[in-house]
Amino acid sequence: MAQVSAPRKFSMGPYFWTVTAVMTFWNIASAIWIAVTPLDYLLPKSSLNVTDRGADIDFLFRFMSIFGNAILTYVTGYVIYFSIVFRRRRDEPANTVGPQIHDAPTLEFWWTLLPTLLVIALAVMSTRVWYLVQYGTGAPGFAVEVIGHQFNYEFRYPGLQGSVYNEMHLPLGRPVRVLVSSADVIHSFWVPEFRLKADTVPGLVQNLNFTPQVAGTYLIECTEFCGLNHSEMQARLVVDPPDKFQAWLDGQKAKAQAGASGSTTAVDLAQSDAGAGRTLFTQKCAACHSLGGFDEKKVGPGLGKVFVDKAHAKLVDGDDPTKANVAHIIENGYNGPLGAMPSAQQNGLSSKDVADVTAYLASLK
Amino acid sequence: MAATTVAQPGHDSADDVRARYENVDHAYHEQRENRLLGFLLFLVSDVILFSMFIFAYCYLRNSVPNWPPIVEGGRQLPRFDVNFAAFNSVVLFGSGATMHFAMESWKHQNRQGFFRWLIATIVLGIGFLGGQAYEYGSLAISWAGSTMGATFFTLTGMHGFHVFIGVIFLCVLGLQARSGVYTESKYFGLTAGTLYWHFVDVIWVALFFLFYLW
Amino acid sequence: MAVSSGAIHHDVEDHIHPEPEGFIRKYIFSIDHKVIAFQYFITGMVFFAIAGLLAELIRAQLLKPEGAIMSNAAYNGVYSMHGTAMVWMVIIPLVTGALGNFIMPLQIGARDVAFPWLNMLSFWIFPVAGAILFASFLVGAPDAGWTEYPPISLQGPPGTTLWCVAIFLIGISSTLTGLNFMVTVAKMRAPGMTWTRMPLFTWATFATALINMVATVALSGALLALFLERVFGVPFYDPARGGSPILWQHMFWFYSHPAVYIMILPAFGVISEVLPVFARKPIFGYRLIAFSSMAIAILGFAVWAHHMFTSGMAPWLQLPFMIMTMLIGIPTGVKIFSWLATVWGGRLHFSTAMLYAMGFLVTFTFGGITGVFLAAVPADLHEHGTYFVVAHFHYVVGGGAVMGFLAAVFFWFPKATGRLLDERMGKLGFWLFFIGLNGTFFPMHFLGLFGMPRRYATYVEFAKIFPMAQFWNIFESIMSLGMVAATGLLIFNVIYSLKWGKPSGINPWGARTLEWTISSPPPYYNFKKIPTVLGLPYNFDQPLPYRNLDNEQDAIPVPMTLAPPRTAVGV
Amino acid sequence: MSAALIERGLAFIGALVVGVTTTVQLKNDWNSTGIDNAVTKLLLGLMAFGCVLVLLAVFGVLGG
Repeated sequence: MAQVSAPRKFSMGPYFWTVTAVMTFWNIASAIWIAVTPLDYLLPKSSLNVTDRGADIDFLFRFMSIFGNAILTYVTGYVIYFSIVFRRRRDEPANTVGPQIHDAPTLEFWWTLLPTLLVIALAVMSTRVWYLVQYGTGAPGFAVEVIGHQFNYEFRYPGLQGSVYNEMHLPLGRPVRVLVSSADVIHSFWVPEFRLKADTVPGLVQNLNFTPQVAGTYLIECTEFCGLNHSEMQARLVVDPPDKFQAWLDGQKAKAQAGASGSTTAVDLAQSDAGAGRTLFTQKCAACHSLGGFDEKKVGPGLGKVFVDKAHAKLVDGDDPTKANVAHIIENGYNGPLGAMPSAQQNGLSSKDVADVTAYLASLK
Repeated sequence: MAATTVAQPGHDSADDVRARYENVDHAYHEQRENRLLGFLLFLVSDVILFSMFIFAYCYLRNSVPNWPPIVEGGRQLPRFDVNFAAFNSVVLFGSGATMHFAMESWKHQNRQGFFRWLIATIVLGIGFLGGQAYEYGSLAISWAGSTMGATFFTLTGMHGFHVFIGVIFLCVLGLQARSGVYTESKYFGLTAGTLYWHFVDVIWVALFFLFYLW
Repeated sequence: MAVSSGAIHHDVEDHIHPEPEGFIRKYIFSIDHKVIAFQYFITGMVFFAIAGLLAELIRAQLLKPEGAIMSNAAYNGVYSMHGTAMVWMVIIPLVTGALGNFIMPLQIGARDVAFPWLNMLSFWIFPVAGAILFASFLVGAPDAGWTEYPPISLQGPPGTTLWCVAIFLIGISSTLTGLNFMVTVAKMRAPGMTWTRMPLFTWATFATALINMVATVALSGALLALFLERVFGVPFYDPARGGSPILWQHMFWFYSHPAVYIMILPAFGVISEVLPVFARKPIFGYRLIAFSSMAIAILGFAVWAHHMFTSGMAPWLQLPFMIMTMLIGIPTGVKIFSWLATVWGGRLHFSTAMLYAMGFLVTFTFGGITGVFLAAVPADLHEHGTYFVVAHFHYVVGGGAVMGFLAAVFFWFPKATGRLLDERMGKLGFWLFFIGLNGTFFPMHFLGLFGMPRRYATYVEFAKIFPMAQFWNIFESIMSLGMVAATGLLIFNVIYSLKWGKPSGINPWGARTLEWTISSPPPYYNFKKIPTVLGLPYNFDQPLPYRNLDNEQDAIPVPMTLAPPRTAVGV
Repeated sequence: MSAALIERGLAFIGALVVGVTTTVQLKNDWNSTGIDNAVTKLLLGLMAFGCVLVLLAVFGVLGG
């Protein structure tokens, strides 16, 4: 029967506190360094605060890096330290055993509590940023639509008939609300310098709220596999000063008018088919509009009672809910505090379709 | 412990071992415990399979403004006919009751009653399948036509398949019982069959509510 | 100590099945859990080699921003197959099928699993599924990644359908294995082995089996629907026909997030067995580790949607998933600290298994930390779908599951074969693997954060905004060869040691769990007499807590002295 | 007399019979032990609930 040398007393190990102190000093030093120096070594253009939300997200990265670095340092440091000081020496017999310690409740309590507090703090901060990204800072954002295609991006601007491709322009210093959706498969809209991303999902509209703070040209990339040329699906994003942006937008409008002259014929509300309208509604409108009351919002308000809603006697543009006015909104789109709705042309609705959808909505009583 | 009573493995023939195995009753009960737990876990996993598709059904149903959905051409699909489904459900539930009686009579050594009730169960089960077939035939919607058709035919089809397997299961059990596989004290197969059949009935309760009543 | 049994009481006259005669019954269609474990091991390693080769093709392609060796189409197929094969054909079968099958029944003092025939069936499904999966190369491999998001996977090449079939089959195999193991652990423990006396690897296997049995069926449902939609045009996921792509993501991740715990929990179990043995010190906080395994297994079902923060899920849904995800980090952290405390003050024997265990502590901790980075919704808005994610899960799976698996191979190989693996080759292999792993995946974090999306066959535009891109990709590709070398060395080591390895005897490491009390390799029936368990197997200064053992042996086993280490590194 | 009415009638009678018998059986088995009996009781209970659903459907409280 093998003898076992009596288990030795637990020793923390030579220089344990020195080693711990060194690691702690290193952690504090690097924490300060991470906190004060720009994160440009970790995130692109971090020191410029390209967008306000981006700056918030960079702050989260700072927080997580500080504590992540600390935890990693302690674990790695102790692994190396233990490996060196506690390895079995050559002169030690094989049957030496370590101290027979089974647990240390205080220790376990603290190393359960501290991480818990950390993640709670992180969760709280994340929630705030998440809310701002989802719902904006209150001021109605300038709404721009992004539509993913295999394999390029389409951009739509309020009041602009027709679309812009492959180059997105945003006004500097103005709250923006980017509405992201897709025409075919799932793509993604990612601007690394903005730290913001949303998948473009067909039949679904997501939004990102932020304010561009630095003029310049940035890269838009697709990060959700979308087919053969997924890796060639990029676009440019240009942030212009307001006047320059307005000039660009007017230029685009002029081009669109030249292109689409005479295409918009008057809507004949007399000949309309509510049944066809219902189909059109599910295909073209249901992604953003429910058939419930005004407040049952998806992206836009619910349209079930648009003609008969006492609570909202006026349409979103302030007109009376007559068929003509509703048709007018469907035809020309809408841009305001409630968001942006593309025009009939952008939605691929003929003037007959507009009449049908109007008739369908009118039939919901 | 009396470790010496162990026959040295390898030194005894397969027959000895098998004989010893079959004569030791606790060995059977141990087996039964394992099989019972295993079978129940199998039923659990089956429940999860169904609940995934039920989840899909609820998800798809709530992701469109109105249900039954509107298909190309603006036609809104009809609701399913409750009356016949209610009747057919009762047929299936009835088969559950008869199966329970079959098991009860077996437990009380009433073999004749067992077979009578078992046959009743099988007949009702086949009747339910017939009803399903009739309903499939009379439906206006198609499997691939809409999410409604997709979820309905997939779920009820899966369930029908389970009923079909169950019917075969019960037939096999009947034949085994006739050829004396099961005794008054050892009838795990019958227990499993009963559990399976009840399980199939209960799945139908959920489907009946989701598709016909909701 | 009183013998209170949580399990069925095995009497001494309990039956012993006779060993089957004939090659086929013995080695091909064997119902012996040990043989089946070997079959899993060999098949899994073959698929590991293939999937690793695919990984090297990926690395080769990325040597140049415009793509070095193949077309986009080929590249898409390659990375999709790499991911799929590594997850379903390599890691999961190896850690559950191979490790679980071999170790768990021995550790609980059982003669086999509860349903040996079922066990054989679940193994034989596995090579078939693998063959079907790789056959998809012949008809056009699936190209939408291992996640196969619709609608793109609905347009995917024919191989995508084969992909569905293969994964559906392997899913059935996993479910049966999980069911089998749950019953085995619940019902077949040796007398006296209460739940709180179970070795930690068995705890981990039980938790894994639970996930396997519950979650895998969910995947089967999702796959069935995808299959029906691809083959019969039944609308589930296609938005143009009323379906929802998000539905797939929910159903898929409801399985595939727990799946990462299927991969990592057995590794946790291995580490919890290896560290105390080579530190000659009890596992620290046994109950905490055991229960945190179960906590992870259960919480794991409530975090899946953290893969979908950018997918357009209802915003209010994102918060609970973020919080649950952060909370699940806590039991994991507790485990890591407990393992550190286990080696603290011990007497560390640096065998190869121990090296892998210590390496695991570092790499897995790092993977866990980046996991928290991904859990915070706003940060995830930046990281999602980039190489940061790739780096994260390769640290967790490569630096966690695979390192744990390799530790297990070096630890239990002597028990399985009666011979030790060569320690020098093993240690060299460890350093190759460890350095290769970090060199390959560490830079990926930065590439991702600076804007390199995953699943890109080319990264020309990215290279323009981040000039170092090509340098780091070349660096990674070179480093990845380290892991290739390590794998090759391991395979050679296994073959070499089978013939020329040092005989190990019953208990080379002085370990104390039940499998080390029977001869190596174990006899067909494992235990002549079912032993009685009196306590935990982790008190190294006390006599073994067993009665009625088959073999006369030291009451206090000691490690057979390996060549005394010159350095902690041990090479 | 329409088919619908016949179906409703049969469903009504059947649901009553099955529901009552199931409930009675449930009551008889109530004290039985063992995991299989426990599960059986659960399933019987749910079946009785199914019969209630059928009755509600027959009287048009649910569905239609």
